[in-house]
Amino acid sequence: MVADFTQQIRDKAKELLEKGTVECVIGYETGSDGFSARPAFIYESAEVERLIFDNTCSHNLVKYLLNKKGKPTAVIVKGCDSRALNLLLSEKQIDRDNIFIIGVVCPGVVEWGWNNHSDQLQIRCNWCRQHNPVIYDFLVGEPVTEGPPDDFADIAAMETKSTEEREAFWREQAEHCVRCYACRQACPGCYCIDCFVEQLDPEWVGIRIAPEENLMWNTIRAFHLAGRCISCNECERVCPVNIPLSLLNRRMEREVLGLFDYRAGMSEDAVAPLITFMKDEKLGIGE
Amino acid sequence: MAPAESGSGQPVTERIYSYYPGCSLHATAREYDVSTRLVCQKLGVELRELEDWVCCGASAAHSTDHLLSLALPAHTLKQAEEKGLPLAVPCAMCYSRLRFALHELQNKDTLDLVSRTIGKELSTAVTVKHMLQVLADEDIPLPIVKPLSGLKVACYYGCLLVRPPEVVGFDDAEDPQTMDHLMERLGAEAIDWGLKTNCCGAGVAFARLDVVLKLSHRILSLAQKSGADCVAVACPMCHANLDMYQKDMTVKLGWKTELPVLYFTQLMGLSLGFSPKELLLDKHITNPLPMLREKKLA
Amino acid sequence: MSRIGVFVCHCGTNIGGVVNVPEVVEAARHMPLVAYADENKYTCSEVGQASIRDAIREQRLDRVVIASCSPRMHENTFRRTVAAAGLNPYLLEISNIREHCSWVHSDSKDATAKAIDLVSMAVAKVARHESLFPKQVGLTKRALIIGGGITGIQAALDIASAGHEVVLVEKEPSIGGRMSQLDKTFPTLDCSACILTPKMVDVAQHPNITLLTYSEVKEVRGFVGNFEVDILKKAKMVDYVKCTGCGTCWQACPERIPSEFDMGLGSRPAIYIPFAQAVPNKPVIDIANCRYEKYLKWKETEEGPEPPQCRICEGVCPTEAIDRSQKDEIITEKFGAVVVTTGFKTFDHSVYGEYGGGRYPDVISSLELERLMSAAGPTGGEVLRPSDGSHPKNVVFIQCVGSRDDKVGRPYCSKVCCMYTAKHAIMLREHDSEVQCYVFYIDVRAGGKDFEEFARRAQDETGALYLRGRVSQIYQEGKNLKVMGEDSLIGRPVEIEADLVVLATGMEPSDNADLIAQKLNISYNTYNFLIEAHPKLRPVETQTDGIFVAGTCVGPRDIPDCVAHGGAAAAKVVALLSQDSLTTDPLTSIIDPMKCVGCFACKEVCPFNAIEEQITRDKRTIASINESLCKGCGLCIVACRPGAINLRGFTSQQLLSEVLTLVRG
Amino acid sequence: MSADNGPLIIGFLCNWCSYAGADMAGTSRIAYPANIRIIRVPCSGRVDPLLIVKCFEEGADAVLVAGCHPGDCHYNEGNYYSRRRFALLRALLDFMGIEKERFQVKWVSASEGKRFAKIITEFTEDMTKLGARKAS
Repeated sequence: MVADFTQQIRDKAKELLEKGTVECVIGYETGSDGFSARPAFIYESAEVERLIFDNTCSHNLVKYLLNKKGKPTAVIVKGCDSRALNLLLSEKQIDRDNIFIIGVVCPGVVEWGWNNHSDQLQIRCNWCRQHNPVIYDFLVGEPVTEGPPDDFADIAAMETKSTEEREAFWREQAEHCVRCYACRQACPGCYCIDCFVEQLDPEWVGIRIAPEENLMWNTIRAFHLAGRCISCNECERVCPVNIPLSLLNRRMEREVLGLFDYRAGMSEDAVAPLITFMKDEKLGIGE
Repeated sequence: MAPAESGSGQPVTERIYSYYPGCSLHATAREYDVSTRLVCQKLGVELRELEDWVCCGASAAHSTDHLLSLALPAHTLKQAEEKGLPLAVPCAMCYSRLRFALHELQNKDTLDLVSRTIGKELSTAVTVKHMLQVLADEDIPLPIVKPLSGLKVACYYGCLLVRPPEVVGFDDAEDPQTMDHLMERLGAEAIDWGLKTNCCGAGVAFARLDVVLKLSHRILSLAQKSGADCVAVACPMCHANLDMYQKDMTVKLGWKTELPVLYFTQLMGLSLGFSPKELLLDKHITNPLPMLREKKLA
Repeated sequence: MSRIGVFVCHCGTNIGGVVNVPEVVEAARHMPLVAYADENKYTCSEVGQASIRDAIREQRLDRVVIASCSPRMHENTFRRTVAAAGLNPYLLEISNIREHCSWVHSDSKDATAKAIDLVSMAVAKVARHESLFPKQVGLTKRALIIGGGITGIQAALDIASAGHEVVLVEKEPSIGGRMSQLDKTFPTLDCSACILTPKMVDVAQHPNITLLTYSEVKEVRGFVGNFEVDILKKAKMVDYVKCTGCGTCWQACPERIPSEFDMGLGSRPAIYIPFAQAVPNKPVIDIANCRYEKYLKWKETEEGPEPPQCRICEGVCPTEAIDRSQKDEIITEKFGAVVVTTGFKTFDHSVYGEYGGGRYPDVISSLELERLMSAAGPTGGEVLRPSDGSHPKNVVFIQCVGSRDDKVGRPYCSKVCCMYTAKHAIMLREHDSEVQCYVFYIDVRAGGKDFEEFARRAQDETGALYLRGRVSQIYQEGKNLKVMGEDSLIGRPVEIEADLVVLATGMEPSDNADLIAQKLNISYNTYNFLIEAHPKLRPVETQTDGIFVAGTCVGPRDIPDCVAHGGAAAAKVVALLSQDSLTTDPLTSIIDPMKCVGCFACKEVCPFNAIEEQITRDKRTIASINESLCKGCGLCIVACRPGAINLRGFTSQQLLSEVLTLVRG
Repeated sequence: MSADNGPLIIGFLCNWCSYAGADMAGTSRIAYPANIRIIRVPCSGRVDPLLIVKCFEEGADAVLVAGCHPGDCHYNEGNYYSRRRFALLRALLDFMGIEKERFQVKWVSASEGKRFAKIITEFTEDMTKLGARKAS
């Protein structure tokens, strides 16, 4: 079936490039390790045979659209990736008219290591409720029925710990953090020209790599994604020191869902919860 | 509630209630009890009288001991809760006391205290309905045998059924329509009048009969001036005051006529085909039978 | 390098009695960038201010911290002080060591330590202050007045007489408002129409006033001095150039509709003027009720029975002024200032079930009584009962209906009811000497010139019986009403047989007052009364510059107060429009175009529409601030993840340095 | 200083309501503990969550944000936004091991001097009981 996905993608990419609908198709190809997918940028119809789709196609390619402003581009998106598209559309970072969206009904993506990949699905697929793309021009695969709502068991488990334990847990994580910012680089929601962490005036985060500063970085990044994170979990995947960033993002996701009944990236004209309000809402603040 | 068997010829028995008649209906207001049971049976409303109900505490308890005024209804409410059925209450005073208790038991501390007092864990999940609410349900078809056409009824609700509105949650406290609509469905004419929810004097009769006479006389006079043939009530106390003292009113206040006072269930019973005898219409002090005969209803 | 001067005030003993001022001064001398520190007995005195000016010059200070009372008290005073010494007035920071320190703490040691902290925070903040310069913008010297009641009329006349153009927008076919519905006015018993109509005519004839009746404000854009307003002119179906107001049409029209002006007690035709003295004295066609318009509507679908065609008005009009081709039209006009005078309506008493909930025809509101008393009213000035047209003899008045009553959500006093009821009692007696009035009241509030005397007159001369207490119930008994109440002064229930009951219904804002407020970006309270900028000191201004409010849309008030209020608003408008340019507050947001990513989260949250789109030279669409609209709230800054926006006077750097000064000590 | 004199509480007060409310506590001479350090901001909506996190990162024991009551904002809507932001921030801080109690958001009007003093008194007492933060 997945082989069929690959063929459909190649055919569509070929058609788009030949007709001149787009200048570039952003998709996946087999990486130099020979088994895992990596992003591919196809400019010539002759090159479309490089494109593949299988369960190692993990990257959220929407991120690359930020470098394609003003250029007609096609992009291949899974369910979670497609939510990132809506996010960027609603935040006016990309122009719908310039983008051709090839949506793929996601079969789930697997973990891989340095020299092989397992059959083990990535954790994001456990809680994923968006295998079907929410926005596309061309759909590959038959839409599937999504599972029951997420129970956020991982968050609940974390919350059974005492405040001290949680404090210690995150301090420990912060000690590992090397501030490589891979999380930010992979995240489709992080596109600031000048990220707060690198600003010197005001110096929100000290330049030293110390646990307090690292914690500040991770806390504020989570807050900047509150109501915007589309749960692709690329940040956690790319973290070289395995900080469980999904816990932070999903804690916010659960709160946003509970308080505002809102999931980020579900439509291109949605208004994010922190830039709107309802007069009579009760949020347990100031009451 | 089990769905009705179709085609079994049995009346629809979806409507099952726990029944709390209260003291009056076992004594002075037996005609209310009897007519209620007859009407319910006819309409397929099943009443299951609670086995161990106690006095609601009306008049006495809440003016002497607050906790007692909650514990007494709580005992009855607990039984209804155990049965898992909504509770139907024909007496307006009982209804008032039960609703008051439910209202106050919303407070967690009060609930704990009362639970300890009656020795049982209470919840406030019970639905308490007045019999008028139960029977005025427009989804219940009325198999009318004898329409009450030509009968002008002054529907009198009294105060306890409708006040305080935030506690009893029954219709509009100033101009309720529940009984009026019911009477019109029975073919009677419900007159528009202004004392539907005024006080009849209630239990003050024991201490200050003059007050009760004055208040009840005002109600009867306006009903009569407004053209009513009779007054329909939903409360044993209202009934007693309005029915019993008409002679005294004649002596003390110059009340020149007689105005029958009937339970709304008796009027329902009449139109559903029961005889005045079955409905104990001969039990009233102010005899309604001459009027009913004149209207060809008895 | 900055040279900061710190001046610590003793404020007599207010500060010095608790805080060890010399210790604070000594500590300040050692704070970073502080070149000079001193103390004053009273900094705000001329001596104190002079010492600051001298120190700035002598010590070559370029920034100043004054540790004294709340900045809400003297910030502007001290800005002038430093400006007088040649510094930019915004290079000043006030440290609040009185209200927030010496007045709330008694332990000298704690208070001194806290004062030192507060001063060091201010020093850290002032070091990052920049010179700021207010900007000048031009303005349109025209005023818009929304609502043509007595308040709006007064404001329009005053502004126009000062030489500025005025557009007066009124949603009804005539100006005049509620006052035109009244019969007489208290306490002088002047005929309302006699004193109002000359003013209405003045409005119509004033060369500087453009009157737009049957019109509504749809949208407002812009800012003080430069508003752009869309006004909907509803189709009148009558050509006002041709129409002479002869009245032939409205006399000929066969349709009868309950008259809004007569509170439904009389009727009017479908082509109508609301009342005889209407301005303009030309009719409009009520499209919803006109027979021919109904026919045209039917013609579109041909559903239901065919209504009659009529067009009588067209036939009788001697000047062929009926123009059915008119359509609703939206015009856009520019203004420098807006005055909102949308007035009030009376409380709907049908929520009072105990007063019959609107069921009894002879329970009427006081405004209905006004119409019954008016010689131009539906009964020609004879007070007749609505039920049977008889003359009422026993009349019961009930005060505070929809006023001072939490139960119906109207806890406020409507202010005018006590007086108009006294007027009614007096007038009824004049109409018919056999009338006996009873007034159930809570208090008689007669605060005003000649008011108390007038209220006494109602009681003493006309024999009106004032009963202190509320009415519990009214019910119909035969032809009359039984009123059951309480006289709380003698502590007994009272029953009165009444022929007529008049409810003193309170004031509430006109329908859609909240919507107008939203369009203008001004605040309103839970009852939809508009909120003034300051209840005492800025009673006709709002939080939005250039928008003024006056009359009963702000709160209940009587006619003289409304006239004064309208005049006050006019004075403010005239002062504004007499300037040739406007100075803007420099404490606004600024955007760093290099950091802006163009997500426009700022635009979503800005309550003042101050964020605009701008295209950079490298073709990026980014946000920019319209500084004339920006109020400096700082909402955009927090919405801006990349930190591209900052707020002058409260920059992120400044707030951060205050925090760091505190936590790092 | 926080070590000897009890908890350090940093308060961000909106200029129009809460700062004026604190002024009112002063004018009415209603005493409260000296642990609070007030930073004036135009609106509670100006308070960047970055500042709050920074306070905690740098070792403050507690943070208070106070603004106008909902519906009374000088800028009409500012506190509605801050209400949402801080609802999320509070959840996040708690999740990361900073007790919910340490971060309070309160609505204080210009006339509520008494209420302001009460809030500070209770907040200080609570923070004294909770003890200094273990961090840093």
